[in-house]
Amino acid sequence: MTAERTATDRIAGPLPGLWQGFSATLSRDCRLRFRRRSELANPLIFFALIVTLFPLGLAPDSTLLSSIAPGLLWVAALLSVLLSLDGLFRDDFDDGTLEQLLLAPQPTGILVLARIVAHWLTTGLPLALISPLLAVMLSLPGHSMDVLMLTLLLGSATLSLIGAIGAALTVGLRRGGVLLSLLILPLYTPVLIFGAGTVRLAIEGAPVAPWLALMGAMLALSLLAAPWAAAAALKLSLDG
Amino acid sequence: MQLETRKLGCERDERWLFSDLDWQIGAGELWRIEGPNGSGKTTLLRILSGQMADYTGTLLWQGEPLSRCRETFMASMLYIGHRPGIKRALTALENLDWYQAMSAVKEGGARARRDACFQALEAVGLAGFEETPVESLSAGQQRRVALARLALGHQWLWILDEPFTAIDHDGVRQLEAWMTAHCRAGGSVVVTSHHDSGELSPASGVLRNLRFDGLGGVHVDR
Amino acid sequence: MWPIIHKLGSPKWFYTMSGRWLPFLWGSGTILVVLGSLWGLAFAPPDYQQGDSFRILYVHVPAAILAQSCFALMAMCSLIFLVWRIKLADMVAGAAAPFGAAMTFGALFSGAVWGVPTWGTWWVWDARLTSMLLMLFLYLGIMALRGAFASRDGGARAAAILTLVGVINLPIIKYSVVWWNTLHQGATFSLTEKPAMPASMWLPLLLMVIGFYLLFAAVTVARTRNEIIRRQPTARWVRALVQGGRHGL
Amino acid sequence: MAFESLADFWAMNGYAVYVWPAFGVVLGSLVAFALYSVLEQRRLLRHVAALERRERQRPTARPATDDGETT
Repeated sequence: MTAERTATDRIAGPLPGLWQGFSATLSRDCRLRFRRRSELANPLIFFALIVTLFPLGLAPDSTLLSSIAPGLLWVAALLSVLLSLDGLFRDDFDDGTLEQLLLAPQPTGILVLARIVAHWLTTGLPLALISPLLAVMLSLPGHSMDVLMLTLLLGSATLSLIGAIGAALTVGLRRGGVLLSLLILPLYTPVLIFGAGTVRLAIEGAPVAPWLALMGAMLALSLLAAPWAAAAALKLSLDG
Repeated sequence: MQLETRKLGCERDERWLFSDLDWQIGAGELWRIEGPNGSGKTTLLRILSGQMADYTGTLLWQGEPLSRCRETFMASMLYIGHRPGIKRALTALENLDWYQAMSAVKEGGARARRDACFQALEAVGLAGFEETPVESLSAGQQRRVALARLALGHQWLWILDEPFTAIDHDGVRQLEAWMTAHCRAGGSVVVTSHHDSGELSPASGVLRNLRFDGLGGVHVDR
Repeated sequence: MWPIIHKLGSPKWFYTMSGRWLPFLWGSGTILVVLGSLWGLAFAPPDYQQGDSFRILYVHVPAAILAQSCFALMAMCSLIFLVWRIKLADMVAGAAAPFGAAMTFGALFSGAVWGVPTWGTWWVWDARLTSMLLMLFLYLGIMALRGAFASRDGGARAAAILTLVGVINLPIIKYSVVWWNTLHQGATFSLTEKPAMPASMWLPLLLMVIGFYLLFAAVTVARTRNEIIRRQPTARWVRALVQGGRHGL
Repeated sequence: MAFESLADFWAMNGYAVYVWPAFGVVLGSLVAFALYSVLEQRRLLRHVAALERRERQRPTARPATDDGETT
């Protein structure tokens, strides 16, 4: 262990790569999530539960159900994502890996983005993939299934990104759960409105491309801004 | 190669923990930070390691403000805090491999990275436990996983907050030996410790002290 | 640039300067609001469609305007606080938040009450009211987040970040709510969008709006001054203030 | 004046139940904020004065801090 040599190398030589840091963090996170398989299924179970409860609370009337299906599926997906947010940084905060993440030489925003991508891959993506199954149960017209999946894919990524800001702001607080929902829900409303609205338009047979593009724009905006805001929030959460 | 503070001060909620601290950490120096609880030891370490931007004065890394050379500084600094920074659900090897990926330049790809991790784990006496999930290791062993990062040996400056907690006698001896060797080889160490003496002998010739008096004053060995 | 900011950011300087302005702000604000209320309630002609219920406009509109202006002020202060670390900016943002929340609630309440004679129901998912409701949640979130932190500095920075995220989101929320409203063919009759109000109707409204702004300034300045004292009760100049008895108002 | 009599004014032509509560809540919150901030200032200044008295009575008093100019 010749510190002198390595030290000089570190200063003059190339720095660890951005992509190397991103992919290492992403693969570590996915591995962690798959190691806790029961937690992995939680958002999906919650999603299915809400969708099952609504017909029971209303009526088994397929015209009624199909008219509320877009909104219902979207609200259920949104709540499932919200439920999973609290754990996004909490464990890392407790065991100190969050501290080390912020100390890595790579820009913090990029590493936070890797965590968010891992979160989306294990919550938003599976939600979008199983949504047609539940949509069938709510008699959503078949021709709008692809639009439903597409809006959920785009929208849930936006939800993960915005939610990361809230999770980062509340990670240092002992009881941050309810507060997290209060902070995040107003910010989620545009995604919900455009997501569910686009599916409704698809049912009516109206053109949906502009609204899908708009959802893509929201995703792009949050992709640019949210990781950095979350990184700043994480820094202050560790300070406080 | 040094880290320097000029008129460094830190105020939390209208209370000054310390102020006007002029201090230089040069090559081959081992600094021990002493002081009563709540006097600002950990805060100082967190500022030095670039985690807290909430201070007055300037922090220079090789004569350059820290904010301007964050990347090179973070690549040459290793910080271990109260929390070990180890994922309990992952194995010791997986934990170390992540750190290696974050800090090391790609040299020979994933294979070389794993080899380095194996060697480091062996150096802290965890040979044979590489593939065990950390949560099934003992508290002392878990701490050793974190300390194995020192053996990966990339960083010039080590900042260690209470590294001796939960380690047995032999482990303490070994850690001391590493710290001294690191300094002899031109590295630097900043360490806080509740232990009075014994583990870090002044006879090594590298030890210096920085002492908080708990009333906002700081005394630096010259 | 820096010396000016430093001076503006000095709590002592702010306290002395604002002490001179505060009585004027209180006085003129109160006079304008009282005049505007009397004029609007008693002298403005009734609306040809809504009759005398339209007089709610004289509190609904100023409250709604103030709710938004207050958010804008908080966003500006948050930016200044995060970039230059001027604590005074944070104190202003913290002092303004409850007032903004109260104005948002006031606008919602008066809007709901106004809805009964106009739409025949307490609540309509009208675009304006809905985005107001979401803004109220944002206000509550910012205030709750600030209070949830053990360290004041931590809470201050968290609230600042959330305020900035919120201010980026507000136009998006507003746009989405308007789109949603037209999509669902909701109420087409809006409360306040009226063609060509006569001067006898909009002049009192103007008085009210200016008066609300002045009172908003007064309340924010007064609450900021209180916050300064609360944070530095041991500062020498605060002591001198108490001994000299120059409390100001 | 837009009303015939004072009674008419109070009745607001039947809209009294809507107009007065709306004015009451909004203007009332303005008054509440004004009162509260003034009362709070009194309380704080009394608190500072009490703090100072207590410290003067203690021989080992900590002196007042500097101007506390923290921007």
